[in-house]
Amino acid sequence: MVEQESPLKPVWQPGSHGNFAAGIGVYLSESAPGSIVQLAAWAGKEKAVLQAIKAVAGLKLPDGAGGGAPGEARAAFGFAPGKFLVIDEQEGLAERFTQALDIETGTVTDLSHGRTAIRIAGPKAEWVLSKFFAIDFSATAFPIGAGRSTVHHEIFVHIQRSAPTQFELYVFRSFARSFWQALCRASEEVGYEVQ
Amino acid sequence: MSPRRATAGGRIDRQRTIRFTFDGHQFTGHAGDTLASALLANGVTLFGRSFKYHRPRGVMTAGVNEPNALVTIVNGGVREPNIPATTVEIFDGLTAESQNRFPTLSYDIGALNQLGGRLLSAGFYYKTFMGPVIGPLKGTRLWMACEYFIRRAAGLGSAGLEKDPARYERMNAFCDVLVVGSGPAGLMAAQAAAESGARVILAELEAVPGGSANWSDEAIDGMPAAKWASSAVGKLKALENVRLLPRTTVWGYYDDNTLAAVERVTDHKSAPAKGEPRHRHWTIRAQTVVLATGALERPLVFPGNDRPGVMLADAARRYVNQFGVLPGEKIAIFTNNDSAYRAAHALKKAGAAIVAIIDLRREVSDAARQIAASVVGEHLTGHAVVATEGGKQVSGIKVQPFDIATASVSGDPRSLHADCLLVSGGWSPTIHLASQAGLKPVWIEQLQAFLPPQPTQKWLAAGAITGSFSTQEAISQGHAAGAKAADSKSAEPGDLPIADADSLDPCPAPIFEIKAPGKAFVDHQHDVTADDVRLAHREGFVSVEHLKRYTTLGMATDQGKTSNVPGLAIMAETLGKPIPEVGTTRFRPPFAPVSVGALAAERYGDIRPERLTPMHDWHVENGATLYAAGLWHRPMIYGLAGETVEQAYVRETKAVRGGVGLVDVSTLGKIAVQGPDAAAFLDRVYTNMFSTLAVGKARYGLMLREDGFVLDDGTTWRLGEHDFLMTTTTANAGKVMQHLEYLLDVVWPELRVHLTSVTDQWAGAAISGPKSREVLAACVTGTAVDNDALPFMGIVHGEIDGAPVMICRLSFSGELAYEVYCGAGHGTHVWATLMKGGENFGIVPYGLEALGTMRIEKGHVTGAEIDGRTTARDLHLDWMLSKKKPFIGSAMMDREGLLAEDRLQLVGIISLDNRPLNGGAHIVEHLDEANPHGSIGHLTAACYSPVLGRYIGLALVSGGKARHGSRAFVSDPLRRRFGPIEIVSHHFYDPEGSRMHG
Amino acid sequence: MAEYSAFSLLKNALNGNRDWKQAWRKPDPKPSYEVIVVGGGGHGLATAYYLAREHGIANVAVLEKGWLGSGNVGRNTTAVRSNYLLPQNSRFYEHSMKLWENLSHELNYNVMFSQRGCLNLAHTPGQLDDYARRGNAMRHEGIDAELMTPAQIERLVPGLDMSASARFPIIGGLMQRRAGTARHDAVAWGYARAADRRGVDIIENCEVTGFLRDGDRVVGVTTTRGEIRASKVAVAVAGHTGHVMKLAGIERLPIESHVLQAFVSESLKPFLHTVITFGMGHFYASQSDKGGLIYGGDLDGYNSYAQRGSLPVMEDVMSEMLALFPSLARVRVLRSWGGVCDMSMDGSPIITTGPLPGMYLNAGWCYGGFKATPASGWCFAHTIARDEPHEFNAAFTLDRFHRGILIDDKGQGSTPRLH
Amino acid sequence: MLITCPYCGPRNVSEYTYQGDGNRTRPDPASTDQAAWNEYVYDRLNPAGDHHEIWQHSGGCRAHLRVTRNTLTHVVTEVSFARDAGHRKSERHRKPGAHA
Repeated sequence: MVEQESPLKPVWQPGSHGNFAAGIGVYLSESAPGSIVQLAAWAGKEKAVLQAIKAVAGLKLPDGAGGGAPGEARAAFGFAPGKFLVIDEQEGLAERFTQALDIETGTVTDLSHGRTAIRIAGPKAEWVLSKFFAIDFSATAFPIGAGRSTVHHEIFVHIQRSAPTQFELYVFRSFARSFWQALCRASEEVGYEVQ
Repeated sequence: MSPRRATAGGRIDRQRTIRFTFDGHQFTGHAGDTLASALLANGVTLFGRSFKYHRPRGVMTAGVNEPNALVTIVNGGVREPNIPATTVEIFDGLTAESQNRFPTLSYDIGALNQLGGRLLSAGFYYKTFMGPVIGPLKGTRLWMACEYFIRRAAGLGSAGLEKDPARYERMNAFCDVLVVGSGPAGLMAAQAAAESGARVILAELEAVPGGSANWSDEAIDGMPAAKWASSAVGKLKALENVRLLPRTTVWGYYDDNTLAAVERVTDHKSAPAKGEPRHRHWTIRAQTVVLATGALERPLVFPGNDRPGVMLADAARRYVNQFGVLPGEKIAIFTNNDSAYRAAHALKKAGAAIVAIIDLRREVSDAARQIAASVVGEHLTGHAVVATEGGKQVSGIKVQPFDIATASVSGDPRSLHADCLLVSGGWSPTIHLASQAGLKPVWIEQLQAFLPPQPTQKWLAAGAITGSFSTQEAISQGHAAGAKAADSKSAEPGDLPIADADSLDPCPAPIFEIKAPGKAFVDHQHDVTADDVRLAHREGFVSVEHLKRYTTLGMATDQGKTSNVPGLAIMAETLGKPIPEVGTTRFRPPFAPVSVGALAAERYGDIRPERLTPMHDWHVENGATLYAAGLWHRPMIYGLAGETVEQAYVRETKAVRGGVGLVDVSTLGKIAVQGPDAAAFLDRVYTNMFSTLAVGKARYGLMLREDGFVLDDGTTWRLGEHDFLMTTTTANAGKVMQHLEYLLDVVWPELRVHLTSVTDQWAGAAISGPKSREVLAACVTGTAVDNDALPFMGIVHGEIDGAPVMICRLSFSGELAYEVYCGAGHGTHVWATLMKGGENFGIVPYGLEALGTMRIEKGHVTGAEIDGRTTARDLHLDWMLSKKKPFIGSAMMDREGLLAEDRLQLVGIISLDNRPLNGGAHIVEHLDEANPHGSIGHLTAACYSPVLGRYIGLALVSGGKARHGSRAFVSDPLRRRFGPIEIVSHHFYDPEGSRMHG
Repeated sequence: MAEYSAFSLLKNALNGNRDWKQAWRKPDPKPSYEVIVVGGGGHGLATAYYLAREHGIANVAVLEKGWLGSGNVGRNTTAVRSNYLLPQNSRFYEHSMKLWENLSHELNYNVMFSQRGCLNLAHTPGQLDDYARRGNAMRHEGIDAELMTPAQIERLVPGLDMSASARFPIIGGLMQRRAGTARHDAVAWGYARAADRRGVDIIENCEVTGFLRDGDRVVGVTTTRGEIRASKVAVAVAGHTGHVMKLAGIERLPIESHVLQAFVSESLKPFLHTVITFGMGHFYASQSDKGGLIYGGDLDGYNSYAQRGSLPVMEDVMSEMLALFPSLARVRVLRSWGGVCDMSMDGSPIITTGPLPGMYLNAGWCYGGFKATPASGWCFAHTIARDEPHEFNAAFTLDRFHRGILIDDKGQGSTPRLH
Repeated sequence: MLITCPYCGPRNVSEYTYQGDGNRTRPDPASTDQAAWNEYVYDRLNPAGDHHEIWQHSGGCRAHLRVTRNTLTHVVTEVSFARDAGHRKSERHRKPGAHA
C-alpha cells in the first residue's frame, strides 16, 4: 500500500514555538490513524451498531449522546443521532465493518482520507480550544471519551476527549492546513510544541 | 493655579516613574496613573475640543463616562482615536494626541464656529444648504460643496491608514455565575457564589478591582476600604473556580444569558508578550449574572458648565484618593445632593482649599452640615452657580440665591474665586446591561433616577445599581445575590464585613438645570445645550428618540452617560410632564465602545480559511496561477514563461484536444448517498431516473428547486445496489447537501438514506483527450480500461502504482475522458504517476481556463448559466425532465412565468470582428454606443476557441433558439467593447458527441 | 409655515430661535378621510405627500403607532443607489434616484443627499464579469455605471487593503457615481413637514387595531385613538406587514420578517468618501457627515420582530470590515441596532392594489426600502389615486409569486434570508 | 440565542442554519393542485409571537429540528428532531448514543 500523504506537510514545524519560556502550554501533533470510519444506524438499530463496534473494534461505548470510548490503538464515539466515528491505527477498518453490518442495520462510510486527525494535549488545551469552539470543555461538561460535533466558522470538526488534558480533533482534510496554522497561532500565547 | 500632584496619598506607585508624550510634549507620571490623572498631575487642564463649537474642554470624569477628554493613541502610522484619557493606563513610551483641533489644541481655528452660536442651533443643517433649483449648483451640488467642509470640521480623531499589527482573539467561556463589577457588591457576590462551589467569572472594567473602594474614604472591617478590597481580591484569585478578569468591559447582554465582554490584555503595556492578543473578545454563557455595575454621577446644567476646571465631584474624589492628584487649589463645589460633600472632605485632607459649597437645597442633612462646617470656607445653601469665569480654565464662578420650588434664581449674583468647580447632580445607576436584558427601566422619584427594570433574562442586581448607595447595603446585597445566583442552600449572610461609612442622604433635589443667560451644556461632547432641547420641543421633536436624533443628544462616544437624564429632565419640564412619561431610550449594546478588532477577533488577518485540494502543492510547484473559487484555490492556468493567460489556455486546450491533459477536479462536491431507499430518493430529487441505473455506471443528473428553477447538476455514480456517489458543482456543494438533508429529515423521514459529505475523502483528476485511454492503460493495474471494460459512463476499480483508484469514463471537455478518483492522501501520488505515465503522450496539466474553454465549445452549462433564474428549458435541458414520476420542482416548473416565450435562453455567440468577447457584455439588436439600450440578453462566458479559430461565447438571450443564425451586436459600454456577432447553437463542437463516445 | 432657508436661520438666530414652529402639526384624527395611510415611516409619509402633490388628494391621514419614523427609515445604513440587475428593479430605483436628486428642494428640507458614489468591489475575474453584466444592464437602462481599476480604487479609498497577498485581493469594482447617502431621519421629517404643509394629517401614537369592513370592502380602521373611516386604506408598514395584514384577515403573505443589524463607529475625520461593498461576503459601509462609519452585513437569518440583533452576525460584519480596512481594527464600534425587514420571496417589493377591495399594499422591501422611499411613495400614491399601478411598479404585484413571474435579482428562489 | 439540540445540548445560534417556516406541509408529490404548491413554496404565516420553524444543526450533528420560538423575544420553548413524527419536548436527558 501507498502511504497517505499528510495535508500538513509544508507547514509542519516540529519543536517548541511561541511563548514557551515558562513552560509548554500545549502539545500539538497529527495522529494519522490508518482508518476513520463512520457508522450510521437506521432508527431503532442503534444497539446493533453498538454491538458491531464491540465485535469489530472491541470498544464498548457507554450510553448517552456523544458517548465514546477513548484509546490509543482504537477509539470510537457518537457524534450525531445514530452516528459514530470509529478510529483505528490500522488500515482496513471500513472493510471489516462492511462485512459486519448489513444494509438493514445501517451504513458504513470510509473517511480515512477525508478527515485529518489532530491531537492537542497539555495543561492549556482547554484554553486554546476555547478560542475556537463555543462548547464547554470543562471535564464535567465534556468527560473523557465523549465526542462532540461543532464548528469554527467554516471549519467543521468532531472532537473526542481522550484524556484529562488531551483532545482528538477530526477536521475535513481540505481545511486541515488552514486549521493547523490557526491552531498553532492560537497556541503561541501559551507556548506550544509540535511533536 | 492649576492642578498638581498632592504631596502624599493615592494608590499610585511613586517609586516608579513612567515617561509618556502628549501632543509632542514629554511628561512623567507614576505606575497606577491614567493618562488623565498623569496630565492633571502635570498641571494640564486643556484636553480637547468639542464636536461642533470646538470649545476648549477639560476632563470631567475619571472613568468610562468621560465626554470631553478624548485622545488618539498613536504608534507610528497606527492610530487609535477617541479614547477617553480617563481610561488609558500610562506606560513607558505611550504617545497620545489631542483631537479635533487645528493647528493646535490651544489655538484652534475651528473655535470660530462659536461665533455661529445660535445659527448652529439644533437641526440647522436641515433648514439650509438646499441650494438653487437651477443653474450649476442645482440638485445636490451646493449641498455637496458645503458638505465637503462640514465633513472636515466634524469627526473627532483620525483613523490611521496603516494596518494594525496587533492580534485579536476570541474566548468562549461558560460559568455558573458571572459577576459584572468588582466594587464591594461585586466582590461579595463573587465570594458568596464561589464559596458554594459555583464556577464564577468576575469582570471589572478598570485595571484594579475594587470599584469605589479604591477611592472612598471609608473603612471596611476596620481597614481602609481599598485594602479590604485588595485582600478580598487576593482570596478570590486563589480559588480554582473563580476567574478574575480585570480591564474587561462587559458590553452586551445577548439572548439566553450570553454576554459579550472585551478584555484589554496589552493596552497598558509597552509591548505584548509573544502571542499575546491586544484585546480578547469574551463571549460568556452564564447560568446567572450578578450586575454590580454601580452608578454614574450626573453633572448639573448651568451656563459655562463646560469650562475646563469643571469636574464631577466624585471624579475629583477619585483623582485625589486613588491617584494623589489635586484637580485645583481653590475648589468650589456645586451640588443638589449630599454625596459631593465627600469630595470636599477628601480634597481638604489632601491640602486643597474648599472655597465654598454651593448647594441648591436650603435644607441639607446634619451629616453634610458637619462636613461643611469642618472643611469649607463658605456653605451657600439655597444657592446656584449661574456662570463660570476664565478663559481656557475656570478662574472664578458666579453664584446667586436659588429657590427649589420655583427652580429659579433671584437676587444679585456674586463672584467667587476658584480654579476648580466640582459638580454633582445626583446619581444614575448603571443600568445599561440590565436594560438590554429587561423591560422598561423604573423611575424612582425620591432618587431622581432610573432603576433596573424587571429582568427578561437570568440576572440579579446588587449595590448602587439598585439605588442603594451605601457600602453596607452593597456588601449585604452583593452577598445575597452571589449566594442566590449560585443556588446556594446556605444563603445565610453569616458574618458580613462591616462598613464604617458616613450617613449622608442619598436623595438629591429634583433640579437638573439652572436657567440663566449663557450657553448651558447638556451633552458636552456634541455641544447640545439646554436651549437646543427647548428648540427641539418647539419644533415638535418631543419624543425621546426625536429629541436624540434632532439634537444628537446622547449620540456621542460616551452615549449620553452624563447627559441622557438631564436632557430628558429638561424636555420633561418643558412638556410639563413627569420624566417617566417622556420615557427613557433603550440601551443597546455596546455599553462602551468596543474595538472592531476585538469583534473580528481571530478572523482579523485570517478572514476565511483556505480549502486546498490534495494536489495543491504540486500545482504551486508546477507553476499554476491560482484562482479563488469560493474558499478553494484552483489552478487557472499552468503558464509558461512569457505566456499570456490566453496563450496558456489555448496551448492547454490544444494539447487536450490533440493529445491528453490532466485537470484537478477534487473540488467537486461529493456526497455518499447510501441506504435501501437511496435509488428511490435520487428519483425524487433528480429530474431524471436513477433507480434504473446499473451498478457500476454513472449518469448525468439535473436538480431543480421546489419552485421549478434549476438548482444544480452533476453526475452520480452507482457503486453498489444501495450505494451512490453523487457529485455536485464546486460552488453548490454545501447548498445541495443541505437541500437533500432537509428533504430526508423533514419531508421524507420514512426513507432510509444516509448522506455523508465525502468531498474531502476523494482526490479527483480528470484525464482528457484522444490519448487519455493510452495513458490510463499504461498506468492502471488490476482492471482493463478498453471500451468493453470501461464504456462511456462506466466505472471500474483498479490501482495506480499501488494506490486504489476508481475510474469513471465521463467527459466535460467533449473528448474521450475519464475521472480518476483515489483516496485524498494518495492524490498527489496518483496525479504524479499519471503525469509521468503521460509524458510519452505529451500530457499537460490544464486549469480552469482551458476547462472553461472546452465546456463553452461543448455548450455545457455551469454556475454562470445556472444563476438561480434559469429553467431546464431555458438551458435546453428539458430532455432530462422525466414524465414518468414527480420530482422536486416538477409541480412548479410549468407555471406561466417559467414558460414565457421571451425568457432568456441559452445560445452560442460568435464574434464577427475577430476581437475577444467579455463575460457580462450585453447583446443588442441595434448598436448605439452613445446611448446603449434595448438589451436582449448577456454573455455568460467567453473564450477563444482553438478548434473554431474564433472568439466565441455562451449567452442567455431573450427568445433564444429562434435567433439562431441571426446577427446582433455585443454592447459592453463598461469596457467599451461593441461589435457584430452571430447567434448560433450552443453546441459549437462535436454536437453528436462522437469524440467522447469513441 | 415659514420656508427654511439661510435667511430664516439667520433671522431666527437673532431672535433667540424662539419663533420656530412645529415641523408638523399634531392633530387629532378626524372621523373620516379620503385616504388613510397606515404607517408613518418614510414610505407612508412619502405616499401622503405625493397623493397631495401629484394627485390633489390632501384629505389624507397618516397613522403611526409610535413616533414618526420609528421604523426602518430611522434604522438603516442610509445608502441610496439604483444599481440593480433586472430592469423591473433598476427602472423603479432609477426613478427613485431622480426624485432623490431634487428632494431637498422639493421638500424645502435638506435631506443631505450626497452623491458620493457606491462601489462594489470584485475579487475574482468571474465576479468582475458579474458586475460588468449588472453595470451594462444599468447602462442599457440609461443609468450611470462604470468599472474601476485597482489603481482608481486605491486613489478613491485610501484605507483599503489593495495588496495582492490579501485573502481576497481587490481586482476591480463596479461604481455608480450618482449613488450616495442621505440623512435618514431627515427624510421622514422632511416628507412629514411637506405633507403637513399640504394639509395631510399626521397622527402619531395611533396604532391600528383592526380594519372596518363593509362586506369584502375595507372602509376604515379602528385605532387606539378611535375609529377612522376612509374610502381607501393604504398599508405601508414594511417589517410588520404580516402582523397588520392579519388584522384584515390576510393570514399568509409571501413575506417573512427578518432582523437586519446596523452599526456605527465613533466619529472620525473623513476616512471613507464613498459607499463601498465587499464582494466575498456581505458587508457595506459609508461614512456619515458626523464622521461615524455606518455599516452592516447579512440578515441575522431567522424570523424576528425583535429589533435587536445577534452577536455572531455582528462578529461576521466586523471581520469583513477589517478584511477591507485593516487599519480600522483600532476604531471602535459605538452603537448597534436592528431593523425588521419585510423579506419577500424574490427579494423585490410589492406595490399593488388589494389584496382586498378598498385596500392598497406597499410591502416586501427587503434591503431596498430606504433608497426606494421617494419612488415608493410616488408609485403608491399613483396606484391609490388611479386604482392601477404606474409603469414603474406594474411588476411589483402580489400574484407574481404564484404565477412564476419573479423578480429575483439574486437568483436565490423562495429563501427570503438569502435575498 | 441558544437552541438546545436534543442530541448536542445547548449551542449557539451560529451553529445552526435556519431552514424556514415549519408550518407548511408539502403537498402530495403527485398533486397537481397549483394553489397548494404555491402556498407551500411562497406563503408564510410570519407570526409575531410563537413560531414553528425548522432549524438544521449544521455546525453540529446536522439533524433538522422542529423548534418553537417566539419571534418577539427569541425565547425557544420546544425543540425536537424533525424526523420524529409529531412534536416532542426537548429533553434534558439524552438517550443512548444513538437516536436520542
